[in-house]
Formats: sequence, C-alpha cells, structure tokens
Amino acid sequence: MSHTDIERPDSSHDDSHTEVSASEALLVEPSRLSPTRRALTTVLRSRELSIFLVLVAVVVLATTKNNAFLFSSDGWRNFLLNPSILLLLAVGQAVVIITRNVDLSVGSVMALTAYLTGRLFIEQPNIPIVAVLAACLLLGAVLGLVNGVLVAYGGVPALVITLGTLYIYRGIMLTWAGSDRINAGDLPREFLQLGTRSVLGVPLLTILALVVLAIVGYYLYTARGGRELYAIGSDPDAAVLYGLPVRRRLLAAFVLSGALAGLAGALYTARYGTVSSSVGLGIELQAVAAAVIGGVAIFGGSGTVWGAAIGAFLLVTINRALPSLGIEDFWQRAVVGALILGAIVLDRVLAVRQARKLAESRDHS
Amino acid sequence: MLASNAAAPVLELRDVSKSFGPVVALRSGSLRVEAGSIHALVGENGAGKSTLVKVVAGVHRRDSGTFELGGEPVDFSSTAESKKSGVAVIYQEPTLFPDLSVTENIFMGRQILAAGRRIDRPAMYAEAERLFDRLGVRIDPRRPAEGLSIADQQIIEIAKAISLDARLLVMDEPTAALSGVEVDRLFAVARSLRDEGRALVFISHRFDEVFDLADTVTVMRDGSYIDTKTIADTTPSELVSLMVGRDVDDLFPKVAAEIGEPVLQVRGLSRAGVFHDIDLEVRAGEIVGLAGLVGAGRSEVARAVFGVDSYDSGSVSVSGRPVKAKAPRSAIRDGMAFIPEDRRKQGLVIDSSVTRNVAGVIRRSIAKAGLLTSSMENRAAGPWAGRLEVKTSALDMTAATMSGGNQQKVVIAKWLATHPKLLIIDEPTRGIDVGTKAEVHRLLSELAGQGLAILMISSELPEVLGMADRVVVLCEGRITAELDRADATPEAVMHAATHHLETAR
Amino acid sequence: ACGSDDGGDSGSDSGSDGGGELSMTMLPKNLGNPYFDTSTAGAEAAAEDLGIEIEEVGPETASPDAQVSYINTVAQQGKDALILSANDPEALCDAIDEARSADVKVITFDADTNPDCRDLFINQATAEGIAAKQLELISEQIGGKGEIAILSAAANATNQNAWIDMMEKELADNPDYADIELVDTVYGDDDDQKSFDQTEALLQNHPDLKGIISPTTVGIAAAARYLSDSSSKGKVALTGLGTPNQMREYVENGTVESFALWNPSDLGALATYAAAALANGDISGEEGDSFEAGDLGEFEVGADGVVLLGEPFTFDADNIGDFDF
Amino acid sequence: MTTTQSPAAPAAPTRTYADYSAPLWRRWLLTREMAVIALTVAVFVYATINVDNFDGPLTVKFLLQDIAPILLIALPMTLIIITGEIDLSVASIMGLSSVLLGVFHDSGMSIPAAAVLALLAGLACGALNGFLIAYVGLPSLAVTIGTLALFRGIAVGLLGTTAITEFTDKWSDLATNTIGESRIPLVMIPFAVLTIAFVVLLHFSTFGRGIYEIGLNDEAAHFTGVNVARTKFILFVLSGVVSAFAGIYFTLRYGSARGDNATGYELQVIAAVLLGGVSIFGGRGRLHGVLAGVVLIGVISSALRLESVTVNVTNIIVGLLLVASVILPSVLAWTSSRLPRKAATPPESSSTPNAASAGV
Ligand SMILES: Nc1ncnc2c1ncn2[C@@H]1O[C@H](COP(=O)(O)OP(=O)(O)OP(=O)(O)O)[C@@H](O)[C@H]1O
Ligand SMILES: Nc1ncnc2c1ncn2[C@@H]1O[C@H](COP(=O)(O)OP(=O)(O)OP(=O)(O)O)[C@@H](O)[C@H]1O
Ligand SMILES: [Mg+2]
Ligand SMILES: [Mg+2]
Repeated sequence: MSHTDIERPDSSHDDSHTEVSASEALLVEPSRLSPTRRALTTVLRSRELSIFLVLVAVVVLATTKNNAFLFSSDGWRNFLLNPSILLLLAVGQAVVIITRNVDLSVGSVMALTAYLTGRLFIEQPNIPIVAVLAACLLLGAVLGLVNGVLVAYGGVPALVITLGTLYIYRGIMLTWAGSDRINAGDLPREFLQLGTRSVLGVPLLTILALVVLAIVGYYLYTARGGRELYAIGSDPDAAVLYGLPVRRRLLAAFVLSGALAGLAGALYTARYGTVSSSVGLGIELQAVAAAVIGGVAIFGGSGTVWGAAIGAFLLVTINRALPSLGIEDFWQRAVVGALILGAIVLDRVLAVRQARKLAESRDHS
Repeated sequence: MLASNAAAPVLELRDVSKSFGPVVALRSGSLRVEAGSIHALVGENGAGKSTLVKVVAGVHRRDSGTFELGGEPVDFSSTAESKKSGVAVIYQEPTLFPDLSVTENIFMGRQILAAGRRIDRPAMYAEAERLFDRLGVRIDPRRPAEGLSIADQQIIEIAKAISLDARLLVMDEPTAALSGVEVDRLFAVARSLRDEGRALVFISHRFDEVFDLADTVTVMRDGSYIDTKTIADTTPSELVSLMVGRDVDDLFPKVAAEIGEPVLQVRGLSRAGVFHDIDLEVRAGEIVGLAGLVGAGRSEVARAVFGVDSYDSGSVSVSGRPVKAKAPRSAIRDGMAFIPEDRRKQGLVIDSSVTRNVAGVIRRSIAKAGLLTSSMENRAAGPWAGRLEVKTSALDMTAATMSGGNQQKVVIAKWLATHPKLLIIDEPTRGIDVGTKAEVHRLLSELAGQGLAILMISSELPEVLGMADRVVVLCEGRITAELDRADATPEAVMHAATHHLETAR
Repeated sequence: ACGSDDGGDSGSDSGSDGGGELSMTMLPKNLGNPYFDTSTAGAEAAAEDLGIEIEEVGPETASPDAQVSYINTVAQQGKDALILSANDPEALCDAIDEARSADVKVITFDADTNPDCRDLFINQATAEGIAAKQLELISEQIGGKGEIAILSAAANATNQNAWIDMMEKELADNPDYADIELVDTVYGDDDDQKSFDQTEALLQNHPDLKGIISPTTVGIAAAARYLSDSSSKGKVALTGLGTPNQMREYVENGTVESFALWNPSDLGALATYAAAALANGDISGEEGDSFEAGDLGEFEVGADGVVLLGEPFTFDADNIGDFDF
Repeated sequence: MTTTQSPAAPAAPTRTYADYSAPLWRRWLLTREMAVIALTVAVFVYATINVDNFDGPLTVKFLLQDIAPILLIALPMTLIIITGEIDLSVASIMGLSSVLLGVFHDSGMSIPAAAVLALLAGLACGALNGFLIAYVGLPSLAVTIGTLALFRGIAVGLLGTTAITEFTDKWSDLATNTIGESRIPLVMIPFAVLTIAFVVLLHFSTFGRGIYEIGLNDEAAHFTGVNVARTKFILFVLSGVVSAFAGIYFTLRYGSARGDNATGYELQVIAAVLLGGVSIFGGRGRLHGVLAGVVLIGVISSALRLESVTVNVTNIIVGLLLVASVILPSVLAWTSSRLPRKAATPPESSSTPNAASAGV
C-alpha cells in the first residue's frame, strides 16, 4: 500500500526517493518528478510519439529513394492532403472507441453525404458552399444519432448495430443514386478548389481537418464531457453508478462520429470531383485501424485523437510510400493488417508490464 | 406530517421493498436518520443493507414504500439525481475508472473549472492533496487508479464522498479493508462532519466500530427492518441476537472429527504484489479457517492453489503428489474442489440450468463415447441436487431464478459430485439466510467428519472461530498467525489480521 | 393465352411464349458507371424502337462472381436474351452455358468472354484500331519522344489487356515510336479514388513522365482531374478513352488535348438489335449473317461471331461541343 | 450409479425433481429458432406463389449454390459467437485460399494437392487468430479486424488484380454439378457431413457444453475446469479451415481465383448467424436457427433478384432484419418493464409496526 510505511526486511525503503527510474515513477508516483521532467517523460513514453517516429521514418525512407515524395510541390501537398479525409473519420472513430464502442457505418454515411453534396449542387447550382457543408454535417449527425439511439437505448453492442446500419445506409445511398453519378462538371469550380487549394503551402482541406482535430482534442482533454467519455469507456458500470449521463454522452459520441463522416463525404466530393457507388467502401476499417494504431485502446478508456490522427497519416503515407520503396501497392492492405496486429500486441505487452509494475509497487512502497 | 422541515429527519425510509426477479433483496426496509448524527446499519450478510443503500443512492428504484429526504418525498431514477439532492454514497464495492488518474476519479463529472469551462487540473491536484491530508494518507494524486490496493481504492471512494459536501453521507462497509490507523482517521473525519450538522449512515460488521462511532443503530434481518436502538441503550450481544433472530450457538454445529494425514500441502507460494511465502497444510477431516481483512489476499491464495490463477514461485501438492500450476482441470483430477467467493460470477453459470451446473464438472465421466445428451446429464445431476435439498421445481430451471442459499447448494452439489479429497470454500455463507447458513455449516462439519479436508475462507469472525479446527490469519498477503482452535480468540485473530499495519505507525 | 384473372399473372408471362414480345436483360460490368449508363440508354432506345422489353441489372462492383448470380437469375427467368459485358473471359462460362441451355441467347459487348460460350460479341472497335489510335494521339501530343505510362482498369480486363499488348507490340515494332518508352502500367480498377491515387503515384515515381494513356473512361477522368490541379498540368499529356461529358471540362481548360471513343450508346443499341435478330431467329450467328440495326444501318457477323461497330472517334476542343453523352 | 460409498456423499437423496419445467412441444416450438424457421418457410411459400419463376427448376440449385459458402462458414462462426468472440477474418481467409488454390494450380500442381495446401493455409490463419485471442488474450474484434486486412492483403498482394481462371473441368464440375438427377448441388454433401459434425460437437459433446459455458460466463467456466483458451483456439482453427474450404468451393464454382473474392462475406455470415438467434453476447443460440437464418437471407435475395430488385434493396432489408433481430429483445424487455410502472408510491400503510417504531 502506497500510503503506509511498512517495515519489511527485504525492502530498502529509505532509497525510495532516489533510485526509481523516471518511467516507473511516472507510473506510481508522478508527482515526485518535477513538472518538466514529468511532462518530458510523459511525452517520451507516449504512444503518439512512437507512432510519429514511425511516420517520420517512413517519410525519410521514401524521400531518400525518391526526392519527389516530399520535396516536390505535389509531393508535399499530397502528403498533407491525402490523409485529411481519413483523419476526420479517425477522429470520430477514436471518440467512439474511447467510449468502448465502435462505428462501422462511417463509410456508408460518407457515401450518402458525398452523393448529397453532388445532388445539392445539381439541383441548386447557386447554393452556397457553406450551406452544403452544413447539410452534410447535419445529415451525418442524424445518421450518427440513429446509431447512438440504437446503441444507448437498445443495449446491443455497437458492432452489431453499426454493421446493420452500414448495410442500410449504403443501400439507401445506392437506391437514391440509382445509376446516377456525380461528375466534376456538375460541381462548381470554387467547391472543387476547396479540395485542392492551399494556403501558405498547406491545403485547405488539411487545415479544416486539423482544426476539427484540435477542437475535438482540446475538448477531450479539458472539458468535463470529454473526460466523462473516457470514464464511460474505462468502466461503463462504474459510470452508471457514478451518475454520469452515460446515454447522453454515447449519443454525443455517435453524433460526432456521424457528423465528421458527413463532413468527410462532402470533402471527398470536393477532392475527387466524382461520386460513384464505391465511395468510402471499406474505409471504416481503415478508420478503426488508424485509431488503434494511434494507441486508442479498442476496449475504451484510453488513447487520444492526436494518436488517431497520426495513425491516419501513417496509414495513408505508407500506402503512398510502398511504390517508392519498390513494393507493389497491392501489399498495402497486408502492411495495414500487420500494423494493426503489431499495435494491439504492443498495447497488450505494455499493459501487462504496467499492471505488473503497479502490483509490485504495492509490495515495495 | 405536522413537523416542520427543520425537524424532519434528513432521511426517512419506510417499508421499502426491492426484488430482483425472484430474489427479494429488501422486504420492508425502514431507516430514519437525523441531521447531526451517525446512524449505524447492521445485519448479517445478505440482510439487504447494500440494497437499501442503493435505493437511497438512486441505483435501484424501490418497488414500494416511502422515501423522503429532508421531509420531501423523492424518487431517484439515477445516481446523478441523488447527488444533486446532497446524498453522497460510498458503495461496498469500489467503483473506480482504472484508466484515469486518482484525482480525475475523485472529481469526475464535477471537475473544478477555470476560465472558459476548462478543467483546472492544478486546482484539482491541490484539492486532492488536501483531501488525502485530511484522511492522513499518502496517495499520489496523479497516478492511475489501476493497481491500487483494495484499501487505497476504498480511501479514494471516501475522499470522493466527503469532497461532495453532502448533507447525507452513506458509507457501506468503508472500513472492511482498512487498518486501525486509517479507521481512526476516517472516524475523526466522520465526527467532524457530524458536528457540522450532516447526517451519516455507517454500515459495518465490526461491533467495536459501531459502538465507537455511531449514535444510533438500526438492525436488519432478511431484508426487513427489525429494530432501532440508541447506542447507549444497547449491547453487542443484544444486537447479535436481534440480527440473527435466535441463539448464536446452534449456528455453528461443529462436531469433532478425527484428523488424519495431510491432504493439502502448500510451500512458499508467492505472487508479486499479491501474496508471499504462503505455507499451508490441511489434513483429512480438518477444517482450516483462513481469516483476514478484505483484500488481505485470502481468495487469491485459494485461487492460486486451485490453479485458476498463476503464481510466481512455490509448490502445491495433494496427498503428497505435486499439482500442476495454473491448470484447474488437473487440480480437479488430483481431488481438489473449489467453491469460489462470488457465486454469481465464478461459482455458477447463472444463466444455465441446475442440471448443467451440477453436472458441469463431472460431465466428462458421464459422457458415453464422448457423446452427451441432456437426459444423461439429468440422470447424473438429479440425485446430487436431491441430496443437498436444492429447492427448485425442475432441473432445467436456470440458476438465476433461485435464492442465494439454493444457488450455494447447487455449487456445493456440483463439487461434491466429483468426490473430492480437499474442499476449498471461500465465503461459504455470504449472502445466505440464517436457516440455510446453519445447514451449510452442518454439512461442512459432516463432510469433515467423513474425512474430507476443508480449507475455509471467511470474513465472518464467528464463522471462522465456530467452525475451524485451526485458524490461519493473512495480512497483506503474508501469514501473520496460525492459531489452534483453543487459542483462536477474536482479539488474537483481529490483532494478527491488522498486525503489519499497526506495528508500522 | 394470358388470362387476366388473378391466378394467371404469376409465372405465365415469362419466356418467349408471350406472342412476339421479347424480353431481355442488360448486364454491364457494374452499375453506376457512366459508360455503361450510356450504353444502356442506347439499348433502351433500340428496345423501344423494336418494341421489346429490356431491363438493366448488375452488381455494385465489377467482379465476375457477382455477375454469375445475375446470369443465373436470367436463366431462371428464361429471358430471351442476355446482353453482357464480361468481367472475366473464363469465369462466367459455366453460368452462361447454363443460361444458354435454358434457351437464352447470350450477346457480349464491350468485353468478350471466351468465344465458345457466347452467341455473338459486339466489338466496339478492333483492338488494333484502338491501340493504334491511342498511340497516334499520345505521340502527337508529346512530340514523338519521351516516357509514357498506361493507367488501365482491372488487371484481368480482357479488352484492356488486348489493347495494352497491341500497344506494346506497336511501340516495339513501329519505327515512328522508337523514342517513346512505356515505363509503367498501373491499374485503377475502374474506381475513381484508386485511379486518382494511381495517377499521383505514376507522376511521383516517374518524374520524367511525358504522357499517360488511360484506355478506360473512369481512369481518364480521374487522371484528368488529378492533372488539372497539379503542377504537371500542361507538362504531362493525357489521352485515352473517355466520354465527352466527363472530359469536357478538362478539354476546355487545356489539361487534355484530345481523346478517343466510339459511341457507347450506339454500342448498346447495336447489341440490342443483334440480340433481337438472334432471338427472333432472323440470324443464327454464323459468319456472314447480316441484320438491320435501325439508324445504324446494316451489320454483318464476322469471324468468331464478332460484329464490329466501327472505328473509334477522336474528340478534341473543336468538336466536343457537338456531343452529349 | 449410486454414490453412497463415497466419503464425500451426504445423506441419501431426499428430493427428486422433474427433468423439465415445460412439455416438449413448448420447449421446441416457442423458441427463437422456430420463429426464424417459420419466417423462412413463410417467405419461401410467399415467393413461390408470388414471384415469377421462383418455382422454376433452377431456383433451388442456384439458391443452394449461392448460400453454400455462407452455410459452411456459419457453422464455426456460430460456435465462435456462442463463446462470445467474433471472427471477422473469414472472408479474407476465403480470398487467400482462393488465391493460393489458383497460384498453386497455375504452377502445375493438381487441384487436390493445391486444395490441401490452401486448407493448410486456412488452418494457419485460424491458428494465428486463435493464438492471439486465446493465449495472448487480445480482443477478437481487434485481432480479426487486423487479420481481415492482413489475409486479404496477402491474397491481393500475391495475385494483384489479375485472376487465374484455368481450372481442370473435372474439379470445377464438382463445384457446379448436382447430386445425380436431383436439384441439390454436390457441395451439399460435404456441407451435410460438416453440419452433422458441428451439431454433435455443439449440442451433444462435453466440448459443446464448455462452449456455452464460456459464452455465458467464461470466468465460471474457467473455475470449473473448462480449458477456455484451448476451446477458443480450436474454434478459430476450425473457422480457418472451413473458411478455406469455402474459398476453394467458391473458386471452383466461379472458376476464378482472385484476391478480392468473397469480399464482404464476413458481414453476411455474421448477419445470418445473428438473425438465426445467436446472441452476440454469447451463450445462446442453436445451429438449426442459424441455418434457417442463412436460408432466409438466401431466399430473400433470390426472390428479390428475380423481381429485378437491385442488390441495394436486398442489403437494406438484410440490415434492417439484423438490427431488428438484435434490438427486438431489448425493446420487448423495456416495454414489459415499463408497463407495471407505478409501484413507487403505494398507499400509506399506517399500521405497520416497523415503520411506527422507526422514529425511535
Ligand atoms: N442485482 C442483484 N440481483 C439479484 N440479487 C441481488 C442483487 N443485488 C443483491 N441481491 C441479493 O439481495 C440480497 C441482499 O443483498 P445485499 O447486498 O443488500 O446484502 P447486504 O446486507 O449488503 O450484505 P453484505 O453484508 O454481505 O454486504 C442478497 O441475497 C443478494 O444476493
Ligand atoms: N481490483 C483490484 N485492484 C487491485 N488490487 C486488487 C484488486 N482486487 C484485489 N486486489 C489485491 O489482491 C489482494 C487480495 O485481494 P482479495 O480480494 O482476493 O482478498 P481477500 O482476502 O480474499 O478479500 P475478500 O474478503 O474480499 O475476498 C489484495 O492485496 C488486493 O490489494
Ligand atoms: Mg452489502
Ligand atoms: Mg476473498
């Protein structure tokens, strides 16, 4: 017990204030470290940093093989631009996973709003772009709300519910679109530019995604609601006993995930200029993968959206880098799969080690 | 209701009932707590105390009865509502979020905010430090809740509750895992809260604490209100007879058995952070009681011996033959049986039928050519259920529909069907009504008389003292005393159970 | 023979016993593909002209196993004819055989199967013609010199592979193209995003690339979209097979100089006329049979049961305004 | 077998019990499984009467051929879901075995030899899943999302987007032919054998009892000596092998080995299993319900295709059925708990002695 000084022949209790490694102290008695040391150790030992270093390594490797990978104007732009859409989905997914749920319907939501974007521009050629983005956000939020209500009130795992709505939403999109599809010509030029224009060398889309990331990340860290999401994922039963508004928070998480998927749909249209039946097919697994690789525990309660965002960057960048590294991009999915497995095995190993350290600290304090 | 609000009690419950499916947890609970007083609630395991607390907290909604807070009728449907009405509750089982820091756990949902509705972490850490100082403990406010000892978890729960600044503070067995020093601190805090005019409800099985702290005491039995006394007007023995409803002696029908060869031998069993250097021996016909505070590691030792958990070092043998580590099936083959403490989660497959449960361990031997049908299982399970007089209408009823005592009989039947040499039984009578309790004790005694070796873990001192031939006391994962039946007095056992902690300060 | 009472309307209007009115199914590689939308529109116009019933079904993704279920369904329904663009030359044959044994005439268009398993193939243009046309266009645009790459559809699309083979042979043999080097062939699977990303990868991996040929409508549109706002616009030439509506914007903004295609609407119509002629027994599919195809004129069945639509047509800034499909 | 000679046996039995609380017909008819079977029969009858050509000679054959892979994989998937786990990688294993069959055959191996290698690969895939889930203790959802990508990635990586379509006729005929003159495809023979094996395994063996116990309460199962890890490991291996077999059948039936074969089948299998009454929480479900669930989806798709309804509508219907089938029990429980909902304020009973004395 950490709060009682027990005399015990085998434990040298007088050294307890000096001879502990920073990492161990961080776990058991973080306050003993100075604030700067604490912050430094936290950052150094974080999953976000390690995955970020992997990302850097991939970029460096690819760039040494092929300068244009990063140092051409297109290379730089694509490095930032391509992950932006997945980043939005990964942020939403991370929030849902933190609550110990999962949202598999994001790809279908994205398809629906991508088509909605096109339809709106075709039917109302003069509609302001902001209105279209708002409509997509709204539709996504409503679809997310449906998921949320079914999960929060139905008492059924999110996996099953969102698997069902994955079918339903895509079916609705395909039925609505028929054999119709949206071409670049149907869309106003300014809207298409949204998908490609840069400000100070940073694509607009990336800025948008980063702003969303910053807001969600800030909320999760500093707002009561954000912390409650972690609490719910950490132990749902305790959260109920605690009197936390569990259902409302779950609804909010699913609405956020849906809304971000909705926004992603609109941005997809801006970026690619065409909407076909295959928009967002299978992207839900990539979003889950990004979150998991970025250190969001699949059983909830821990992880950050920053990690998920870096995970999204890593996935997309690896995909781009494989051809440069001389690997056929057909192998990309295998690499993604191996990354997911590696990430969860690593998490497991770290968790077991941490639990063991914490248990042992009970003996030695 | 002529009394004005000022004179109204802070909490008043009358004839409150609550059932879980077929289980009546609370028949007619009543409780009246005045401002500026500490009210103890006592009763045997399963008397319905925690259920009453959970009704007050808004975890459960009562089925019937009245519930008033400060004279106003209330009907909470969530714990958020009760919190808002000024009710703080420490639940019997800790409810922490393992991934979050200790401080976040204390302030979840009502964090201190700085400008812009931003959480003010430094202020929260400072406040947490203040709370821990007041409770006289040293826990790092920044560390994760994961890995805390049961006692520390309980401390966090207490800190959480007192920081709520509530008019009614309910504490369900807050001291079960605490040592003397910590208990004293807690009591000092509780008294200061009382002197501020708040009302406290205190649940404990330790009479010395009840008499030390409380002003008034209410006794419950079998889910019903029995009586309320002022502390000055009552004695421990009176409370006991009120609680039990009859003479205590016949609760422990211990018959002397002939003690034979050693059956279980445990040598130097250790597991980092949980238990250390455990040496145990149980002989044929002997009942060894394993005593200690909650969280002392008794269950952990039992689980490691049976092979459900792993251990780092040491050895276990039955009748001189070593038992494979971490392999319950080979432990069963070697003649061990294990009745775990949590019936609903570990002892039974609660949603499965009586048959499937009783035949659960022996089904390999009743299968013919590897094939098994329900009727084969019924034929094997029926007689065992009958011998233990399990009360059920048919063998395919699920165990969930049965009372706690009957469920316990199903578990015992399941293990007796394996013809064990050694029976490890953890909390044999937790949550069982008084009548069945005596029956279980008689059964244990009888089994020992037939030459079975029994290792019994119990948090109830009378049970340990009444049933065991020998008492082994565990404190913080170490054996601190081994007492013969003659030497095992309540004082000796309690001293050993808190031994480590008391010499420390 | 059709009773109008409620018992008679189930299961009696199938097959060809309905007294002359034919019923057919159009099965493109996948739905939601503008190229096939256009060919289906042509087929529907032809069907109206002939007074026959035609209905389009198809899978979401262009894979052979998904098409098999639809072929099976046609066999069950006992339709008079099935007009399909095959996702695989071999994989569909078993299912087609079954349909043919249920008296369904099977006409392939756009992408053929093994000639043994179908009755007729309506060829949009000869492979030689298409390959030659595209090389001619790209050579013109890059000044007869430099690195080029191909952005194809699926790696096992029969027609694509035939064209690519021809182009490779032509590049090797024709002295006019001696300075042109084919450096890479990538596959966009007729998926927008994939084709888009593949274009990016091509440009990144081959910094000296001068031109891209994309002999698929999805691919060329995606590549054009990528090029139109990248720094390679105007530096890397793009040609291939595309529809005017999809490409208009890029031709007008100068990303693409010219590209080729036949009229997919005509292709669909021709397939429908051919199917009707077969189903009515006007022709048997032998070499030399000829049939009337409405406004398109008269066509003759060639060797291996192939009917040729004609030469591909070149679209450029001057003429693109005249087309709408 | 009396046990009175044992030292541990208590006094002779004093009570006897009925084996069952309800008569046989009630235990069989009033079940979730029967509801699915009834719905399947109803849809089938409706389609036969109202959908043109549904009563045609080819329907049964095509229907069974279409659903055969799903029927096959549903068998091990049912067992896995009953233990409370899930396997999302089955379709990727199908794709991988399909590609391997093609690649090995292409390199000159006979079909049986290539098939054996593909089955071994399926076994290895299942063993990887099983190892990570059962012995490392990782959540099956996360692991199989990972292996879903990994196995599919290997399949696509090996073959790119090319396809291998040359298979010896003798063998591909096996996949498409029917039993003698009947309309039952040949693949139903191995399916029937596997079904019998799985029914015995799940419903009539000690192993099967363990599967249910793990699903209902894996902790209690562990405490009673069920080898939880080994059971799960075996199930994932079985799932891998059966998926590989389904992949081989799929390849031969469509005559094409492609990396993207059977994409998305995992969701169809899981939808069918859940529809068939297996609880996603584990511990509940029976194989006959699952088979009915698969057939139900097959009949609906087949009938809608004949009506020329697009696959989108079929997907919407399957999605709705899935959501409804899992949400319905909750909704029913919720409404029934809401109905008698005014117990909180009963009439004041002033005469209760306990209450009177409560004030001291
Ligand atoms: N959620 C539940 N479902 C079913 N039965 C329950 C539930 N909660 C409590 N019970 C039963 O209700 C009875 C009363 O339990 P309760 O926890 O209130 O007792 P207690 O007086 O607090 O006992 P202890 O001193 O052991 O804490 C017990 O028989 C218990 O098994
Ligand atoms: N949830 C937990 N988190 C951290 N440590 C725990 C937890 N549960 C138990 N422990 C540790 O394991 C050891 C044994 O606990 P356990 O509850 O088995 O003891 P016990 O003596 O059997 O008490 P009980 O009377 O509750 O059964 C203690 O040292 C305790 O700190
Ligand atoms: Mg209690
Ligand atoms: Mg215990």
